[in-house]
Amino acid sequence: MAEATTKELLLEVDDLHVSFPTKRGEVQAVRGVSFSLSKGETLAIVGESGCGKSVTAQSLIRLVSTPPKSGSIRYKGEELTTKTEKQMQKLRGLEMGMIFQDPMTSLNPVITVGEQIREGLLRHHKMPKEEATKESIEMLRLVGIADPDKRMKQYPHQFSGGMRQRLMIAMALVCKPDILIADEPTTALDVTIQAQIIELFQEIQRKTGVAIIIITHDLGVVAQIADRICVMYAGKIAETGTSYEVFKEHRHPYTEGILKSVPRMDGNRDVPLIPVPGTPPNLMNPPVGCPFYMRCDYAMKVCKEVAPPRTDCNESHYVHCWLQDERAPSIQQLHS
Amino acid sequence: MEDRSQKKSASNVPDEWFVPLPKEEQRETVHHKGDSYWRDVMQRLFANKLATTGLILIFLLTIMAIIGPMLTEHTYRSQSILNSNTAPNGTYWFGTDELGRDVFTRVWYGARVSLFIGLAAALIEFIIGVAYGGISGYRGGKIDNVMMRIVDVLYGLPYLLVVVLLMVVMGPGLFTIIIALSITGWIGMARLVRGQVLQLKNAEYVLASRVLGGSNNRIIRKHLLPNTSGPIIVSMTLTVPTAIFAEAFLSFLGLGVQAPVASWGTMANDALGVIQTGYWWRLFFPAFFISLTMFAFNVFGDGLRDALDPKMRK
Amino acid sequence: MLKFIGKRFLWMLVTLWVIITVTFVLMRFAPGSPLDVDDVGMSEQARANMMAHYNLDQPVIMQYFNYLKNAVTFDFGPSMVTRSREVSDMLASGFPASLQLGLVTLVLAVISGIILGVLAALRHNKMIDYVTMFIAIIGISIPNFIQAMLFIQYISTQFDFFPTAQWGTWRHAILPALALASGPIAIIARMTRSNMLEVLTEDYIKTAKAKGLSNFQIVVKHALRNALLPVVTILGVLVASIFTGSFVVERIFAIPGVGQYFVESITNRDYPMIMATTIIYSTIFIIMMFIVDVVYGIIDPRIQLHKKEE
Amino acid sequence: SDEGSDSEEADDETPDTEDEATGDSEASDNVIVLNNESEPTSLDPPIGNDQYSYDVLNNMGEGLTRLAQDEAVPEPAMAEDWDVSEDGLTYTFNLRDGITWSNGEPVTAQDFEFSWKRLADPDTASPAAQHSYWIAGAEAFNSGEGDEEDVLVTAIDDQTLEVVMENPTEFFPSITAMPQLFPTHQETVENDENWAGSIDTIVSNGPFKMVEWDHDVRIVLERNEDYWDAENISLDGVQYEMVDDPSTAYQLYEDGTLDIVNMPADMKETLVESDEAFVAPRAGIEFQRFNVNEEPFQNQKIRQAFNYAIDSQIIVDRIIQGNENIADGFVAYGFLTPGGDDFRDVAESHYPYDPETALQLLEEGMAEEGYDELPTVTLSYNTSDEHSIVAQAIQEMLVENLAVDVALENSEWAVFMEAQQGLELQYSRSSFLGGYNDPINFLTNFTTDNPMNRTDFSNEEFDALIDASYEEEDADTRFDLLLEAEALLMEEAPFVPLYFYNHTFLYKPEVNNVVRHPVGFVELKYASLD
Amino acid sequence: MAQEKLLEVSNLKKHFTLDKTQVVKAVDGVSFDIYKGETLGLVGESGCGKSTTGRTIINLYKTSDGTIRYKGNDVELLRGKNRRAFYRRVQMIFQDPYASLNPRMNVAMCIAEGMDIHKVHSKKDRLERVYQLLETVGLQREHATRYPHEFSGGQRQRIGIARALALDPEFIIADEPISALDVSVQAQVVNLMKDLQRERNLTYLFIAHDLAMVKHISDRIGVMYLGNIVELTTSEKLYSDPLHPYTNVLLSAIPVPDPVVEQQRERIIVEGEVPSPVNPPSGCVFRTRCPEAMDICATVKPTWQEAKPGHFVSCHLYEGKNQ
Ligand SMILES: Nc1ncnc2c1ncn2[C@@H]1O[C@H](COP(=O)(O)OP(=O)(O)OP(=O)(O)O)[C@@H](O)[C@H]1O
Ligand SMILES: Nc1ncnc2c1ncn2[C@@H]1O[C@H](COP(=O)(O)OP(=O)(O)OP(=O)(O)O)[C@@H](O)[C@H]1O
Ligand SMILES: [Mg+2]
Ligand SMILES: [Mg+2]
Repeated sequence: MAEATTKELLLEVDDLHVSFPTKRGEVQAVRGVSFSLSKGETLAIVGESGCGKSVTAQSLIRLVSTPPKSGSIRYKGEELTTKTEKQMQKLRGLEMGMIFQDPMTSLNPVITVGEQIREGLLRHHKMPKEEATKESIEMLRLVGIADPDKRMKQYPHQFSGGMRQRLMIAMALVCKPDILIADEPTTALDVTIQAQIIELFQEIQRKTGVAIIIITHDLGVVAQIADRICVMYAGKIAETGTSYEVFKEHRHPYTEGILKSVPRMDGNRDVPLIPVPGTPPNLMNPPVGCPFYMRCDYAMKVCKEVAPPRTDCNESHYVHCWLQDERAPSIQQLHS
Repeated sequence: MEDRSQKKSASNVPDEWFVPLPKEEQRETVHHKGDSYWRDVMQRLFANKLATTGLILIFLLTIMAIIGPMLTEHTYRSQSILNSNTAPNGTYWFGTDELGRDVFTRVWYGARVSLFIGLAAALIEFIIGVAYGGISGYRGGKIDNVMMRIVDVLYGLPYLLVVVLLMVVMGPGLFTIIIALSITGWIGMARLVRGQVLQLKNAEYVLASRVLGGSNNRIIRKHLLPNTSGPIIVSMTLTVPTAIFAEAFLSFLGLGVQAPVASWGTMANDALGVIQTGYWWRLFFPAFFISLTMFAFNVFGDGLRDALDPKMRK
Repeated sequence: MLKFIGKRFLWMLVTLWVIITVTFVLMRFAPGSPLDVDDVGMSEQARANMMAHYNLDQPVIMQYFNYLKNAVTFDFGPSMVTRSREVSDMLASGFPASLQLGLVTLVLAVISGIILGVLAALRHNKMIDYVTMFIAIIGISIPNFIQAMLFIQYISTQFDFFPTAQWGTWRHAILPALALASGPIAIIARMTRSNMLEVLTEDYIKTAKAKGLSNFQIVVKHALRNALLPVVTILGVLVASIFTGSFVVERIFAIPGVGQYFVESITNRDYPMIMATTIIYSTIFIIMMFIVDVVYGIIDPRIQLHKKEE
Repeated sequence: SDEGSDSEEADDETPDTEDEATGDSEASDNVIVLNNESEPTSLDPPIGNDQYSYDVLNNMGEGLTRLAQDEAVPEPAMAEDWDVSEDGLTYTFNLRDGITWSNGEPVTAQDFEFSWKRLADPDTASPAAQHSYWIAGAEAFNSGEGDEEDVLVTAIDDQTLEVVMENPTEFFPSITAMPQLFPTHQETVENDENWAGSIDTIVSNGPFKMVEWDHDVRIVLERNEDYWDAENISLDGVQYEMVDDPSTAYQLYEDGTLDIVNMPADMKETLVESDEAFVAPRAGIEFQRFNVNEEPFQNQKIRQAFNYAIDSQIIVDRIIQGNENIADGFVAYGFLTPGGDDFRDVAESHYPYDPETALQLLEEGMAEEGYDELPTVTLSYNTSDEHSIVAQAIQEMLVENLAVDVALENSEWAVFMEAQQGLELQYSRSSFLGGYNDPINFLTNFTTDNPMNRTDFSNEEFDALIDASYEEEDADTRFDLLLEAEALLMEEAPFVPLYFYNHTFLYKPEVNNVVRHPVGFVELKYASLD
Repeated sequence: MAQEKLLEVSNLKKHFTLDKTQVVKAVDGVSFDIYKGETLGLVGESGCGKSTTGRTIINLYKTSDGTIRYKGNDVELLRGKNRRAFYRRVQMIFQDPYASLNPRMNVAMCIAEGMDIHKVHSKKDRLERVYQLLETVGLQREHATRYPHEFSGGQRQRIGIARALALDPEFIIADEPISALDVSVQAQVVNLMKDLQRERNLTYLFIAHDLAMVKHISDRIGVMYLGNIVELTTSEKLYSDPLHPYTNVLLSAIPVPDPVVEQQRERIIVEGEVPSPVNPPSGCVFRTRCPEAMDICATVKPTWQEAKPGHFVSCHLYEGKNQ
């Protein structure tokens, strides 16, 4: 896993800011996110719901209605934020595939799913229709849809939630992109199909070296697939590290919080789960300091006043937390 | 950038800030008065300059319809036949017609009839058409079939004949015109709304409302129609000028306002000959004000459409 | 589906029957008679003879059954106005012109209406949006007969390319079609625009973009289809009126279409002709409505009128 | 039925030939192109009965006589000459030699007998049947009371036709010039009821014969070489276009497609003075009827007051603008007395515009009726731009001169007509177009039971004068009776005459000798093109 | 658990016709009861008919066969007042949070809709209640005036939850109510649901994929496969002693949030294609992929039987073993 970082860099995101102007003020959805992605690597982004994961992901292929306020996105060394729409069209689908979070509304209700899957192929690979159809059917089979040739002719509303999600996956994978951005690709899938899909991702990754950005809440999935993990909170990155580092050596109280909230298979049903208390800050008017301070057990005065700087634990692991400052009172190690 | 400056500031932060924060300081509470949906829409509407222009124009046209005829010493019917067909000048601001009547006065007098008809028609179309189409589409099946066949019958009947009969039964007058316009005026809207409702009625949010126990009436009103507002608004804005001309057509059958009372439609119709004679002002002014009205309603309608659509950013 | 068509067909017959029955009643209640076409001094006796000739002196119920019989066999006999010609011949000879004109109009209206509407939506609140609105306003607030007269006066007299009036070559069709189409163009453009604006904000448009589709593909394949439903609805109504001709425009351009029969039959109280035109118009209209319903299902597979609700 | 299918085929072919036809007509220079406005109602003489039909038929067919080129007097046509019996009741027409139908068969006296009886036959249901009533027994036959045999028109032999009149009808020869009394080819008519509806079956006997009939588009006639007077016809043919809209027609005239066109109403003001204008009196009148039994028009003085209060001259000058003569009586210009003068010039002139007299009469009338205030008056008219403007102008005149604010009410033709016939209209616009060349045509309108009366006007003295005129054998006396009748009618004033019609056409400069008499239909036999 | 039966589903079938020849047997004869105050979890392969079951129960689809009784009343026959009362007491959380929110209603209107329909709160309380609900599901008051498209996936899901809770229902059909939520919020929501259950004796039909969560919340769990319930028992027994081979497959596929464990993990990989509900396999529907399939499975449909006390299964392996 360590070698992943030395590999060819595909994508570099630097200090990305995205906001949505609304009537009552600006929703600062993404507030300075930086990360990078190499060929063949899998980056998982986890975090509180509403913390800006989807917005970050969609900004990468410039599909957010408002363009990034600042920051840069470099793909294979080229700046994406300044590219023309035409140039982006060449990239989308072919080089960067996207799986959207909401499968029902993201599928066109009036076009057969077969057509929706194969049109990417037709567009980018200019292959004959029959061939594209064949490949699409194959793709559907790979994502575990029964009777794929018949299903090709059906419409999205005739599919179950999980199946629609798989359609989205098939759609993104069919063009064999270099980067796959998967926004909660398995939330609606049962564990067997989920395992199958993850298997599929990994296999494709082995074959084509696709880099994957996966956004998910299922830490099990993260553990299974991710090389590195970004933990986001309120539009910012709280902690980044390899999968092992984040699960086992995390430094940020929020990371600890989410790991603790996962129910255990062997747990007692009568013991309540342990969520992170409180609610995330209002992104319209985010706190100047650490956004997590309100819910943090270890919050200090400084957390409220000043945003925590980045602290590098090693070259792959960094945290934004004042607890890393030497002046902070040393607290019990977060992870046992 | 920010990161680096923070890094710098990290060394600047006073040491005494590294103390645990008392719990109660952590919660910050923001209170927010939730405003109503309609206030929202209004705000968005008035933020749109063009739409506001439209609204102001409609207002001005209405005002002029009321006071316009009083601004000159001429009345809408006073003739000065020796001054017939004079071009616009100091006494006759918009010129005179073939009987030497003042076009300015007549245009504003006509505005009363035409604006009233236009608005009334749009309103009727809205009330009957939307309700009928909404019910038909939402209830579907047999009810839809029967309701639509009724519409087919109404549309299939020779309208002229219906109107002639209506004229005989009711006699001429504004009210008769309104009735005549109501017979079929709403049908286009009904079909439009029905189509949209058919498309939307199985949307998840409609199901969600059903699960909440929402009555059909409520579902149509609160869920289906708001999501059909685009076509509804467009259709209504187009109805206004259509009705203005329909009135002129009905006048032809003797249904309309009786001469010498003018309406924009009849003035334009009466002035057709000027295309050859060159007395342009007789056609131009009524046509111009019909267009202006249409413009006002359209920009207003567009603005309203945008304001009603929360996804429309601006 | 077949069953659906069959059922609709039966309904069509019922609808038609209701229409012609009501029309019959209307016809008989409407004052005036087909015999007063012109204010020629006709003797009482001549009038009575004509009544007898057209069976108008029979009991109304007999007339009604006669009328139904004619309707079923589509044999209306000669017109009561153009007395030496069969109604069916008159309509048959006028129909080609109206049909041609109607087709040109329809194509013109649909294509330019949709294109304008799409452009306006894509450039929402930009120049082209306003230009489209301007065109629409002109199209709607200047009625087609005024446009027609203006065309004759200012275009065909200026450009020899356009014949002044009358019918024959395809060039004869351009100006009348333009006059006829401008209203529908306006309606279609406005409707398309409004719906496109809505559809363009949908998530699946984002999906389509994410696939790297060109703007054209996105608009034509993904957006337009979803936006087209109201346009199709309107077209259903438009087609019927366009194909049965527009009285005024045909008249102004001296086009030998059927539009005149639809209007004059009524002002003349030409009973056989009223019946025939009513049947033709309502048949076309009913069929159009049926087609529209079928097209709904094609455009949006979630609309399944032919299936029982689930 | 064989023929029926033939005609269908022919119909199918018409669109193919359309383009060529257009080309043809432009190529041939010696064809006059005029606007017939509309498809003829029927080219079957007893059926057509309107201008659209008879303007065509008049040049395709021919009666026993034809109106002369210069004056509206009958000239021998199918008949070479005729004799009148002493009592003026029996006419014997001698047909020309060698007159033929367009199918080559000879035109015979039997054809006339057949046609005239057909005109009277109730089964024909001719709207023009009354034009047969001059013939003894025709009216009875038409009303189902008499038999066909009792209609006293008889073909003595192939070339001799004898007609017995109901009354001495001194103007009967000019009646026979009317298209209603044109002969028809018996066999053709008997074969196919709709023979006149298609070029394949139509048979004619006039100066021109039909070569093309594109329904609702045009009718093309060409010179009938077999016509007895063919050598005097200069035109190669006649083409009738059917362009309904007057301003379109005018544009077609401007661009050279049409040689003759009606002046569009809106442009008369300037066109009337142009070199191309053809303006001539037409036997017709625009007037307004009172319902003489409805308040307040039961009062003669009030009716007269209205007559004085309306300034027809200004209506003609500023609105109608076709140089029309204002109507100072009911009988139009164009009818000649036996002395050769115009009836109108001989007759009295009534009701000059005189607001003071008008007001005075109104007051007297109101006093007679005991009115403090005049009951509301509604002026009805059938919808048309011109009628509307005239009505509005009159409305203002009445306000100004009589302080009477009449209401206006327009309605569609059929509705209007039924109401007027049903005497439901208190005060309504009206018109009358003369059909044949005698003042009696106008004056009978107001006899007690005439369907054209529509005023409820009934005056025994007037009726007696009209009856007497019918029976009068002496032409001069008869005209005196008519003059007296008109004077009486005008005094009674069941209507307000406004103005007499004019023909107002534009003729291209190269058009010569297109004849339009005050009565009758366009005559192209004498026409030529430079 | 000898409690009042709240819901009885017997032999429920729901078939969708695609065209003349093809019928999707989305739900093909399932029977189960739900007792008052319990949580019945429903798990199963994606597309096996869980949502359809839920939607049919709440009468969004007409049944193709079978009956659904709520408190003894046939749900499909409810009319008028009873129907309204039913929808006041029974709520549904939709699987697709975005699609189930009217794009033209702001959040306050969405959440308050039920209250408006049943007129349970005055105008003023209504807004207060909305705020309260928003905070309950971890959103903020300020969100009340925003529109659905302005939210993240998880936030939308919470709006849906708040809407279902607004009427204080007694029975909630929760169709994957927490799938789009982050684990912390999941924990909050699940705790909330359990608290509510304890306080108000709520009943849930809980459809989900996260087996750990299902186990945590459910009293009993039903396992569905291709339109059928193949196993039904208490959550403890299901996890400690799964009977049906499909259940075993399912359990073995649960990922563990620990990269180290995941590295060495072995799973039962099921072979074969997922069969289609248009023409499901004969006999036992799972047999095409079952590691323990026998000959009989291809011909005879296994019966629904109580293999052990309170443990129902439909599998030939246990056929006749309970006697
Ligand atoms: N169009 C918009 N207008 C205003 N605010 C928006 C809009 N879209 C997103 N937001 C806000 O931006 C923030 C980030 O949203 P985003 O969708 O990226 O969250 P997320 O991390 O993907 O959450 P989840 O896991 O729930 O999907 C949220 O607080 C959301 O409310
Ligand atoms: N309207 C419909 N028309 C046709 N088939 C349908 C329809 N709705 C659902 N189906 C089919 O029914 C089956 C069951 O669907 P359902 O939505 O109940 O699955 P599910 O168990 O909820 O799956 P998931 O976990 O993926 O949401 C699927 O095969 C689906 O394709
Ligand atoms: Mg998201
Ligand atoms: Mg589901």
